[in-house]
Amino acid sequence: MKKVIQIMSCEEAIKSIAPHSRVMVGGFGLRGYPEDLVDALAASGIGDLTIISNDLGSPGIGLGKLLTNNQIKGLEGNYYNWNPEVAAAYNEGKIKVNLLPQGTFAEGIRAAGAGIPAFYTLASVGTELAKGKETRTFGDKEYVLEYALPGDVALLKAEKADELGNLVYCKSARNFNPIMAMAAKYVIVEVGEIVAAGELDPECIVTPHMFVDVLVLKGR
Amino acid sequence: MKKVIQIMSCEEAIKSIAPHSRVMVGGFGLRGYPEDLVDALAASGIGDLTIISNDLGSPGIGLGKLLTNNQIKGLEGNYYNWNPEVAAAYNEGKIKVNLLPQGTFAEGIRAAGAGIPAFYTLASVGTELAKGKETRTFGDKEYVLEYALPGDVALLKAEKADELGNLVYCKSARNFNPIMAMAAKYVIVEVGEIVAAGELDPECIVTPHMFVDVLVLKGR
Amino acid sequence: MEMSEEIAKERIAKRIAQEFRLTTNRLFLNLGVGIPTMVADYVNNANVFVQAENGMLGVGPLAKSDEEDWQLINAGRQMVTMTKGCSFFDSSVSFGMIRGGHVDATVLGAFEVDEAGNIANWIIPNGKQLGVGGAMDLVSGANRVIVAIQHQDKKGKSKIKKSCALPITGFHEADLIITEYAVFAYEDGGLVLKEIAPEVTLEDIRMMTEAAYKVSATVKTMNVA
Amino acid sequence: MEMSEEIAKERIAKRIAQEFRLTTNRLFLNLGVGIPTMVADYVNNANVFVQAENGMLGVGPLAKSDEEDWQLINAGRQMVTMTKGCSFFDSSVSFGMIRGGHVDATVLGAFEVDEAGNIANWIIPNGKQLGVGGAMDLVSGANRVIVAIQHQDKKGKSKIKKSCALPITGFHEADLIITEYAVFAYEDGGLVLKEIAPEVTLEDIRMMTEAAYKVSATVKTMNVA
Repeated sequence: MKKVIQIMSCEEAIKSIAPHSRVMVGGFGLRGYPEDLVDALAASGIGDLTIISNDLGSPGIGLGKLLTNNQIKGLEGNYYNWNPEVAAAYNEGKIKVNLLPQGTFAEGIRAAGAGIPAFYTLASVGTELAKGKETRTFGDKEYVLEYALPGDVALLKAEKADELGNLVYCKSARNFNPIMAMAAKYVIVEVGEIVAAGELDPECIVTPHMFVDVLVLKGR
Repeated sequence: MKKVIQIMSCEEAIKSIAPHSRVMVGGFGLRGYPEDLVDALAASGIGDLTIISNDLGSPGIGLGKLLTNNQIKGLEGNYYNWNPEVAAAYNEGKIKVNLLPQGTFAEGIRAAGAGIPAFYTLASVGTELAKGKETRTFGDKEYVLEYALPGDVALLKAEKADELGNLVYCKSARNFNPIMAMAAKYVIVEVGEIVAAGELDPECIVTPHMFVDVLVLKGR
Repeated sequence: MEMSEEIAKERIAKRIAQEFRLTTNRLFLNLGVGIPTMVADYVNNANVFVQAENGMLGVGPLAKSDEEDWQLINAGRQMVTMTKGCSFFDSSVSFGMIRGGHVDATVLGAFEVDEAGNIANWIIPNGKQLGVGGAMDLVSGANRVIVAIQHQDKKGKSKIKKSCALPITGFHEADLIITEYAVFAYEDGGLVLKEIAPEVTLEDIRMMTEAAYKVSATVKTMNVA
Repeated sequence: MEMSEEIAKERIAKRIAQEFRLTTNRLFLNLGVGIPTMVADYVNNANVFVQAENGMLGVGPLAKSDEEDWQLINAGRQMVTMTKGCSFFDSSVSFGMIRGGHVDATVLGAFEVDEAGNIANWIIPNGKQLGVGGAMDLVSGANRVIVAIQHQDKKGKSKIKKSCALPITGFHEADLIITEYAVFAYEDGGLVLKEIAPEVTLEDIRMMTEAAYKVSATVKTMNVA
């Protein structure tokens, strides 16, 4: 059971993150990521984190701060070329990296949220990213078995929430946020605005409040 | 490639359905199913169909008409207790039935649309519905392997479309329609209204027009 | 023991509602057809949010005749109402909620349950039924499974069996069994009698129950108000 | 052969655009970073709908300075505009489109391609890169894969190889390879030269191409306008 939705400061919300947690962070290329929450996490110094996110921002910007601060033990994600410090830290053996094709990464997150432990996909078959992975033929094609990617905590960004915790997003800032809301046990969302229950169109709510624990207001 | 969206009569649209086709039909309990299209399909007499739908309406109502007309070779779906003629026809050996848990049925349709050939689920493990199915243990639980459920044609119901073919739905009439739009090769949608492109909020479009071939206006 | 079916069902629904009435946490609840749907009428707690597997979170009370909306039904095809903050989604998202463990509790009717916590509620193999609905997904996916069941069938035979004879919906899935006369919890691999109705004795329950069970050291009188 | 990189890239983008310019069907197109993004500028066909894997269908031209919207980017992090009828969705839906075969064509840059249709475009193992993006999903999922690539590297070595040396993104996935000097199709298990630029001869192409290929009986002059 989730508590009734709680509205907190970033600092308060971040206290739910223990060292060694698997932390999912929404966003793609510095858009749609929870800027204030990430800053608070960086300021907290909480370490040994596994960060599950598409990318790791840029050097010293966004999630990049966590690497600069040595708070990261491992990464599960898709694209770190926007932050060359990731390859450097990986080469030095400072961090582990589970690199996945973007679609496999997205589907693994959705699978975790939807109770699917594993699924098959064509992407990466035969490549270095499929090394050591199980494959299986369906029809005339070979597929690779991929697993659900669950999180302990998710730090997300949405445009607007209602008091219950229902969420809507803005344009391409939606990206991984809705599926991460389903995949993590405890979900903290940074929003621009909180409106009364009933003000969001029930047909247009993207993330039902079933998937949300805490709201923080951006800029507070 | 899909043709530019076509607006047709039901009779014209139904011509794309060949005998022996796998026809997906949206709806749940006579809500959110394409009434005019189903009537046109019943009137056409096209036979040997495999109908992929949650249920089969009621005797002589909605999809029930197709059974009364002997147009059905097989069913893939979830719940036929609302139409006792289904059990009767099955017992007489007139039709084949692939009965699936509702969540497995929904996920199989989504998987077909999303290029996932197979996935694992807890539902039905150890039961009669899992007889002969492959199982596998992940963690400490046993799961059953289930397969994608693709369609040749989908007959769907939406509340409103724009000229491009983007769709929005109404309340619990949404049900299986959005995932069937992804899972069938050719998608025909009965809508109440067609508006100009740009009139639907891009944040609220549920089915992008990538998944839609033909629109028919209900009541025409 | 004589009790009309109507009164029995109402009592079961009311007792189940007590499981949810006082929660100060949000509780996401899926209700099956029959007695379970009646539970919603007695919950009266704004923290309880009803999910319908046909694609809705925040299902309100059954629609009165002037509120009926053809396109707004629950999974039992009853016309329902919306609550503030309700949302709609497709069937794959709905079962993602269920399979993914986001639904806190499901209340289901059953033909039989047994002392292993097995539930039989999807089919009586009499050739007249062919349907499973969301029951298998719900019993395996929901965090807590509450079985709403009359204690005995019309011939007076126990529906709480040593071992289900009918096809099973889910194995070891029942967490709580609530009848008009008793409340059993499934604990440490077996049934434990937790409550009995005011008008019956422990011996009465023993007589009307086929399954083996332990009697809780703190067995209480069931609140049937 | 002397051609500035800028002119070469523009020529490649323009030639690729010809593949889409006349379609009277709707064509759903995903464009990679670099030359592929430039393709959109030359298509001018309202039937072509650009999909961005970060969750948008109906991507418009790059935003001018007064149109810039921080929350509206393509997968290359460029600020873009919306077209009428565009829509937004999450990353799992976006890759459902791609993996599910709903994207008609993808245009991708590459480090190398080879005569088996293999594409190497995700990593140069120099220790400075660690990222794959959507390339593996796109080459395996899109119905038609068009590789936009300069014919030779800066040292004059062919980028159309006998066999890729760099890590492969997808095996046998290239359908069309378009350089500033030539168009190759992958047909019947091998490369076929279909077009050559006006200023080069078949012998020039032979000299600058490492991969084996057949020359089409109907080889044409590439339209470079």
